[in-house]
Amino acid sequence: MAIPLVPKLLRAHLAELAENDARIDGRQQWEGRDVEIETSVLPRAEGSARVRMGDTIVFAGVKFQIMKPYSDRPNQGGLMCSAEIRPVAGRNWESGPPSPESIELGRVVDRGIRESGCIDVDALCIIPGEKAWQVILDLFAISDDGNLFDAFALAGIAALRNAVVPAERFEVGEDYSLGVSKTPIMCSYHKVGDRFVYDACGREELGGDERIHITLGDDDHVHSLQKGLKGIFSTEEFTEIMGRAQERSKEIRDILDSL
Amino acid sequence: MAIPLVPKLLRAHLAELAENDARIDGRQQWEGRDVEIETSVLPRAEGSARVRMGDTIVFAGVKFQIMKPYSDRPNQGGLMCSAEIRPVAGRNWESGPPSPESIELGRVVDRGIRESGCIDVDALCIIPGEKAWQVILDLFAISDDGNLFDAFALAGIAALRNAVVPAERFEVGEDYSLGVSKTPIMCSYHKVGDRFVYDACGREELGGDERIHITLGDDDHVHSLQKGLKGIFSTEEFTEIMGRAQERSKEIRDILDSL
Amino acid sequence: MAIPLVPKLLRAHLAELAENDARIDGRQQWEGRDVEIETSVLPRAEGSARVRMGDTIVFAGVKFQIMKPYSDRPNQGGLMCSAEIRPVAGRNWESGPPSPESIELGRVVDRGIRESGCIDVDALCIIPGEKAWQVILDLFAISDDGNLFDAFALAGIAALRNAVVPAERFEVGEDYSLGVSKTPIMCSYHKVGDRFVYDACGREELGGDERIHITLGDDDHVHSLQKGLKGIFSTEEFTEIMGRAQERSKEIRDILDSL
Amino acid sequence: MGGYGDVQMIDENGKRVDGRGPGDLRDITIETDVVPVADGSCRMTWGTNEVIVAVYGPMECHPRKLQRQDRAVLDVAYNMAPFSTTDRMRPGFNRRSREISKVTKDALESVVLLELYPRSKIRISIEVLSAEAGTRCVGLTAASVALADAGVPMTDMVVSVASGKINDVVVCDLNKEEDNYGEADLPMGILPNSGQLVFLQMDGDLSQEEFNQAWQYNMDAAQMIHNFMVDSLKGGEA
Amino acid sequence: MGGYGDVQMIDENGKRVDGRGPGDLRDITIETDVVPVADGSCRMTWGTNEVIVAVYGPMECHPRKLQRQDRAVLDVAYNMAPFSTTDRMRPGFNRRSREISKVTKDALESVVLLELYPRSKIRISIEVLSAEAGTRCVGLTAASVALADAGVPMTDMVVSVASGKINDVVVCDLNKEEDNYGEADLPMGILPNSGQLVFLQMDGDLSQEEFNQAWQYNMDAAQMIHNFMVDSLKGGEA
Amino acid sequence: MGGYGDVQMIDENGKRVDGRGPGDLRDITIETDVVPVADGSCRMTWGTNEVIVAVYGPMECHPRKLQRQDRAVLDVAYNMAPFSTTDRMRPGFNRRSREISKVTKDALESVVLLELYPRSKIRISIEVLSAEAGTRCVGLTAASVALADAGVPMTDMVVSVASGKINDVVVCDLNKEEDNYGEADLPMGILPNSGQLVFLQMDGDLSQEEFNQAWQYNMDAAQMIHNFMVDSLKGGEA
Repeated sequence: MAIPLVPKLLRAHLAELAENDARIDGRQQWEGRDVEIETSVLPRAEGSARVRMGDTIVFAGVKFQIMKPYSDRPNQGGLMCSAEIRPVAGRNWESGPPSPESIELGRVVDRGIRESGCIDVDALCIIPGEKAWQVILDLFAISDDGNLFDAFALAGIAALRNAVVPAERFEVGEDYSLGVSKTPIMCSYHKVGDRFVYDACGREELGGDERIHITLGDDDHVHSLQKGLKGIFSTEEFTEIMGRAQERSKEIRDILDSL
Repeated sequence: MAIPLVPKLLRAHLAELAENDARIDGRQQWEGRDVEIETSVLPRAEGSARVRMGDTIVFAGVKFQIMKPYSDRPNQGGLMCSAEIRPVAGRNWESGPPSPESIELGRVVDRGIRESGCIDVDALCIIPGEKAWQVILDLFAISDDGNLFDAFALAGIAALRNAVVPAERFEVGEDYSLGVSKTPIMCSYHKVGDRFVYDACGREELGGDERIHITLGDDDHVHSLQKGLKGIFSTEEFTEIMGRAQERSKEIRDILDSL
Repeated sequence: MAIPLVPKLLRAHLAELAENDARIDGRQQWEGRDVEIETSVLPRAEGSARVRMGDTIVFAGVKFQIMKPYSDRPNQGGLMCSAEIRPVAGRNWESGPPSPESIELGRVVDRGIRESGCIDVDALCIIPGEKAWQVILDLFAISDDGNLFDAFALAGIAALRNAVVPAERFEVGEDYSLGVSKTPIMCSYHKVGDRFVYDACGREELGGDERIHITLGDDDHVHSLQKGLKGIFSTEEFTEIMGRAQERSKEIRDILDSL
Repeated sequence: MGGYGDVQMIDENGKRVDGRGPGDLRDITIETDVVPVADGSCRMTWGTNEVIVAVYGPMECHPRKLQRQDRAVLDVAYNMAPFSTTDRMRPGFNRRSREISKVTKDALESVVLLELYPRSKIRISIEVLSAEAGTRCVGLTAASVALADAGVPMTDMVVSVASGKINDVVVCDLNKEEDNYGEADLPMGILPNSGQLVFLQMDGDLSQEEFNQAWQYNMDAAQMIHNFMVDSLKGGEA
Repeated sequence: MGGYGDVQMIDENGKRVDGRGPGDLRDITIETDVVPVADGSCRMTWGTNEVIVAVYGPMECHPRKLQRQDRAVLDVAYNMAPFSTTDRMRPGFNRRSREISKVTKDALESVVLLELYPRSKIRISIEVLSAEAGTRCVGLTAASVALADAGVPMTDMVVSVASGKINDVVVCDLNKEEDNYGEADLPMGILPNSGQLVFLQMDGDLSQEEFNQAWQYNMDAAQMIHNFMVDSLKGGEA
Repeated sequence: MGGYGDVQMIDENGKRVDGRGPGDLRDITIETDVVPVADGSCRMTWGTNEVIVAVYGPMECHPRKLQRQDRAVLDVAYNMAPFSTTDRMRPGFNRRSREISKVTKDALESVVLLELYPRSKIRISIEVLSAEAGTRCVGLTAASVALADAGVPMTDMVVSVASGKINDVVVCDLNKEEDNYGEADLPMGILPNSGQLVFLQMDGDLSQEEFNQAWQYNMDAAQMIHNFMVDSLKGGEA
């Protein structure tokens, strides 16, 4: 992503809005945009989801490959999570090797899903030491109007829950649903005009400072954290955010469960 | 290849010549440059050819490797065709990763040879499912004065016809000639001064518009087509070119057969 | 390494010093900087050394891997030598793919060690045709104040002499010292102010011309030579340098033997 | 082309495996404005192909060395998403995508009024989300719609479609199975108003007669597809 | 995190495998001026971690496109030397190093007075010579010391340390064995004078209660490490 | 060097496998003007080595950052064509080619009057079409001829040749078989008019005495090769 010349005017405007407890698109400080989730949207993927949060749109697709288990874990398959943000998704995303921003995005989403233990890697074993399933989760942005982190994380877990292991095509038995035992949800907060807001839109990201990403499990257990960008925050700020994330993650999980 | 600042003067000059049905090097519209073909010119290659068309000079070399056949085609070997245009060949060719121009060149020549079916990939099998020959055809430009496409295609088929399978060196039997059952010939046409000409020279390419490449087999069957560069053409223009290609490809094939 | 705009002033100053038979840091023409060698300095390496020559500081680390011997040399292991000069080592070293300078550095040091025959590759065989040790010598610069060549070569041979083959960790027997039968020493000479000097410092390299690297074995046998950079020298100049290298290499070898 | 006609794909009534006649197209839908942050966009489904195109610009052209003093340049990237194929496609550079990007760019530069925007760049991203056969045609056609949606002036839109040969029969618009076992593939990029061409490729084996038949199928299909395109830009979904 | 606590790593007296109590740090040494040609440098050992940091600049920023009109940029590279790990680490790009470089840069840019040096660059090279667990914390802490050694003005130094969980017990500063079998890892970058944060990561599984305990361990440890840092900059070795 | 003399390659009469005496060169031919579009070019065969060199320039130097205010730069690329070796050579970057390109550039920059062309670039492409042993010497020598053919002013031409050791005997100009089993290789780049050097490499094992003998062989051979070069530039083929 090219370094945009952050318009000072935008920063000033956002600061003024913050003083009046307002946001650039009319939302409240902790209010998220509408979330739409659709699954089974990609004919060639074994599991898929499309998530829309305002004007941010992403896809997630699950594919399976057969791998040889690592010699120190002969009974386990693998999970690989890869995020791509190609120029289709916005004016500032450029082609070429992955930018530090997109590498961070992919790794943070990956950790949230992986560390929740939602995929039982032992259940992916086909023949111990010989064959196991590798689950590949590809995250793909179509339109970036801010907060790709939460959109990717949500599309990712939705696609995994939607996935069917293609055992017949690989001639190792009958197809079955990939078991997904937990539902990690990421909530992201961005400091805009000197206070944190939830689910920043594109212009808030452009004129904002640091961001904090929290992934919580079903029982409010913390599975991953990441602070990104230049900026300083206090324990008190973090405590408030953590509380908000506990609330919001339950709401999102309910949307997912209601599909 | 760097984008040359196309001299408007050159374009104007070419347009004026075209109006008088003339070309910059004195040729007629459909007249090709003299073609020289020499074979067995590279001591380390198992088949080789050098083609000269005016000041365009290229080499083709054939090497063999032993490959494991693909699991869905256990009785077939493979053909790989690779074109390199290094800075030696002209002022505007630069080092670095292959340019879109050279990728297109390699792929178009490859398709013409491959699709003609001139190499019987079943005959390349040594032990079904275990060992087969991979034929590697390397095209290498020495001097680019226009129309590398036709020069590469011609050198390629000449080198294949010249090739001997090095079975002895690989200890899998006795050496034998690689069977080449067909002789695909590419003819390329470039729009210069608003009309197509055959076998454009370097200055015509520099001041020209789109080009069309046609590969025809022994029986005038079409094996590959490609339109390159910005430009619009009509069905009538194409029909005339196709007719010219039928004539010219026979002449070139005769030169090759007379070697 | 970016091309520095060589200050003409520095060149003029070095030339003036040379006329008075002086050097920028007060040394004599053939005088080297103090040499410090420490071994067993890297806890994760199987052999290691740190060399300091003035303000030039480098590390060498030896690691082992198990390789399959090449089919034409079933009874031999391998030696790989790799040099990295990362931006940590100086203002002018940049990140990115290896520069021509660092490639030359690695290859010249590698040749000196390899060609001396100091490592008996036959002794690295574990099971003929199946398993053998690959010795990997990594050279790593921390501070570049000139003459990385000699510092790398010295750290390299010191680390090899320090190395223990980790047979137990790889479950192929008991650990034992890697045998190093010879002690190749590199001596480098740089033309500064129209005369060669030994062990150039950073400023001498910056304002100097060509350099010559000589690796001599225990018995004054020549194992590798390299002339680097633009410049012309005579047989007489070379003969003098070779004589100096014979003297100096013995001194360095004595330091190493006294550890 | 993959095979040589040893799989029977046309029945005794001249019907193809999916029930189409030789000159019939697969189902096509076209939708615009599907990438909210882009200046123009199009989603096209064609059989089970699904392609999304976003257009950004005209905007400043950087790196500078790509800039042209007298006209805009198109920056076209065709890409297959990793989940778009049966076997996962590894992300990153490949020669096929580079070539398709180049011929698509060549075709579109033939119709966009580049002279109106000197020194600028128009970026066209073609993303294949689901691939069935003929994705380069779907991408080029959808790119035309997205350019029109972005308000970029063109002399005409490009309609792209491919005919081919299976079991020695020339047919229009090969589907995946036909493509796998087919004997030839002739994709063209046609200007529907003049019948002229800006894009042409072909590989396989076609006699001169078969070639003319395939050419004609493409010409006819282009007119039909053009109608869908115009409808979708008028606000309806095709 | 690697495992799930099936290896017993805390004894009946609450002692860890290396004899530490739950809140104890490993041994730390800090030395400055270890890269003679650099503008500032630091060597830090922490357990058997060894990290060297060199600072160059402020200097001209090139390539130009990275230059910022109103401030300096930090160019931070975290790298593991090939001999720093039990299995040799292949040199070159990897995603983990890129991410650590980025979060380290983000943390340091939060404290360096960048506005004092418009259009310039400060280069910070973090080289791990020996890795034991927690190298990103060692690198960030050592980088603070090296910046101070180079005389680069900062609002505060950053102290980085990680707590985690092993055998369901929250402990401070995981060593390598604990890291391999641990259940969570919470590295933080703390400004010791204000208690504020500039760096935060976490992965694994922590209840809210465990999380608060780990947070507190890090806060306390930061004060202790800060003392070592100040001492080393006063000329003594920590 | 590959082996240690266990293959007998010198017979009882001191003759080598190809019939040469210790100080004899392989057959050499030199031809100029072989790349019509280049400013200067040379084709050199030496044994079964075949090398083509093209020279372009002096011309504008880009990228700009390589430009030098007070002189021209040489852009030298040595490359082996994929069909130049018994086992096909994969195209693209490799460390050996990079190093040879660099030392060749260093040698040629020592003789070309670079100061005559400030801010410009002279591009020298060395393409090995067939490799037999000693290709770096053939490339450097042919580059000198191509530069002269292009009319680029030089203080002298560079003649490059290698001597070596086989079966403990010092011989001139190793062929492929001798190179495979030889014990040392000493390539030099010699200015024939002054006897000075601009290029020197060596690897293997040579006593001081053997070294002096190899040096002398090279010096003598350079004079002979120089005659061929001069003849070829006068219009005859060597």
